[in-house]
Amino acid sequence: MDERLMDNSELQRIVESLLLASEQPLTVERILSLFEEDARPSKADLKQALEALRDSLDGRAVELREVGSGWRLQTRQEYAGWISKLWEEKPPRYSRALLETLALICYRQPISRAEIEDVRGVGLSQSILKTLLERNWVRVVGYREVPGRPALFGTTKEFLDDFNLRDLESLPSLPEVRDLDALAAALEKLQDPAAESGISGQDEGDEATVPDAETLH
Amino acid sequence: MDERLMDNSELQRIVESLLLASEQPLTVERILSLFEEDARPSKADLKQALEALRDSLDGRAVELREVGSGWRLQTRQEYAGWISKLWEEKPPRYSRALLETLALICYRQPISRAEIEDVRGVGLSQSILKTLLERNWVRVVGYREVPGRPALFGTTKEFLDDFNLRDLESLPSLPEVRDLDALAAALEKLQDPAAESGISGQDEGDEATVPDAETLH
Amino acid sequence: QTQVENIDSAIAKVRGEPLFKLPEDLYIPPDALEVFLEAFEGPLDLLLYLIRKQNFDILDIPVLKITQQYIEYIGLMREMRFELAAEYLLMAAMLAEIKSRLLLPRPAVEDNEEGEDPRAELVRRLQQYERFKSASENLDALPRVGREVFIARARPEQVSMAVALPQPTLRELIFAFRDVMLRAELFAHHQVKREPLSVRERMGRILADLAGGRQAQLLDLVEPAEGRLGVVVCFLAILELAKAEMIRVEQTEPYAPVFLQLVSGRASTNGLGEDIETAYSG
Repeated sequence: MDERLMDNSELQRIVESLLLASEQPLTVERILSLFEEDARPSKADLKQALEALRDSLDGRAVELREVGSGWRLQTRQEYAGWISKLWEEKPPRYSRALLETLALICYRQPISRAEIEDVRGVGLSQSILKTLLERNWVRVVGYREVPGRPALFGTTKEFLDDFNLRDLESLPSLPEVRDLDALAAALEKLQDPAAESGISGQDEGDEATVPDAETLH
Repeated sequence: MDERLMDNSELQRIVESLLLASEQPLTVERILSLFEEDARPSKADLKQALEALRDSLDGRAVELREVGSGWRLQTRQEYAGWISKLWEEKPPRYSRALLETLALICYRQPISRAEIEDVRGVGLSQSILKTLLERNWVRVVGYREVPGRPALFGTTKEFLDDFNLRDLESLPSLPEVRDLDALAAALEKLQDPAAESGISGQDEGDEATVPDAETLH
Repeated sequence: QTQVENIDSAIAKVRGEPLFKLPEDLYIPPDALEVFLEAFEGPLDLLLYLIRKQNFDILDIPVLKITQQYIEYIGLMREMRFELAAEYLLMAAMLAEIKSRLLLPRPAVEDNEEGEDPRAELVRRLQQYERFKSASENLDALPRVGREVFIARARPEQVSMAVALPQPTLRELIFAFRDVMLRAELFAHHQVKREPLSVRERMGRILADLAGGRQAQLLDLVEPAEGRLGVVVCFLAILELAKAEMIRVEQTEPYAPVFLQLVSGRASTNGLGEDIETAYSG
């Protein structure tokens, strides 16, 4: 990495790589913050690089757009149809950040945004919470009475349904999650509905077919 | 969406948008499957579009690359330093034990655990295999038909993807045995105990009598 | 940049001189021995290191000296009461055998020797090991996704068709949880006991019951149908909520009904919640 002031076409390429690698839009300030102070381009330089990048994308499938939370490279709307065909068969996956957030809300509910950020060690983007709330997997279950009255999140009935869980209790316990062997066994059991039916404890005959049911607890 | 056969630059843009929107690399077959039969370009057309796309990315921050499970667009290596500044988390560093195990699986597949242990001269910890399996770099490709039916390990497409490789052939070749001649000469010497002045084990300053030490390196 | 070089510097710090000098007089400062040992992947690795680093001279592998050094290392480790892996001792035995063969007069008829010459076997193993050791370094040097190479991503602003929403599997979810906990090193923390998730679920339900400023009596929240365990879970959930300052638990006088409500702006008087809070934080 060159620490001297770089020429504008190099700056343009750096910005392009950042925008394509980032899952979220980037603000001008964020981009500038990545540069060492003595090599930091001016705001005007960066704006110019962004403009040059936008122009250079003429005739390509991507375009540079400024949205609410910053600059974003997105595919042009006329190709959305192709992309939806792609996603139809194989829906896109949620980001790691979203999954971790959901998992923390699930295991640590009721939990505030600050607590999630604390455990994950990074800021939590508003869009992740929004997706989880919209999906109706997560809801606000209360507020903590500290300055700012932060909302506390918990999971919903719909979350249990969509993940095919009877209740939160049937999730692997913390010690099981820690121990890989135990986790594998617990997941195995969760995926096997026959094992589930043994839990009701009504019929001994059922339990006999699940010999290791006890060893899992 | 235009259902007629499109010209090649349009095909190139469609491919670009698909690659950018896809989570995984896309194979030629997968891309072709997204077209209605009567509007489907030929394989040759698609290959040509991919080539044109690759050429058009000259001098940009991204490149088109074929890896184990298909084609993908990725940022060029020289921008890695900038991009990693975006995330606080550093990419994981793997232990030598894990990398040596991976190298053995990679170059000697299918290989059993005992064979790995034999070459490395130490037992293989369960956690290393688990990490490799969890990371999906390695999988069980079969079992050896000997008592105990030991599992045989091989690498996956995901391993190729993650290591930026198209196939196993593009791996760096396995280093040759080093100093074959030197070792042979040393062995020769060993046949004659008198040549080994260190027998008594007391001789300091012996090293000084080896004048050609430097020339060998 | 290799680990061995890192060790060089680690030990140099202790002793104030480069490590490659150390094997010559075999002195390793006791506090550096552990660092030194951890750097090796096993006996082959240690042996290879001794051969490669000691004299910088491969032509003159002084098997006798190396053997002595190796065995003295082993001795040192045992003196220091390090738990020795069996592999190190096995190697020591192998070296001792080679050494004894060298020292003993050669048998007149060598052809009748049974089995492989242990020296040749050792050299073969060292060579093999070294090949894969450098192969692993080459592998590590390849550009890796997430380290040197990043996937370029862009999406359309909106997708017109009804696209199936992503549905992660439970497995993915739990592994994400595992990763984040491992990363935050929370598993090591004392709070990782067998924490009943039913309590956490119940906490959410109680909060919902108390939403909108409703007050409830302790007994209102207990569902008899849930049995004794259900009562315990409910009570634990209330304690947790009070501890986390999410609800206030009030009792005006001894034996009076216990009221619960969401914590609001006003200061709590005689709040049981505060007592619990101090009890927990103490």
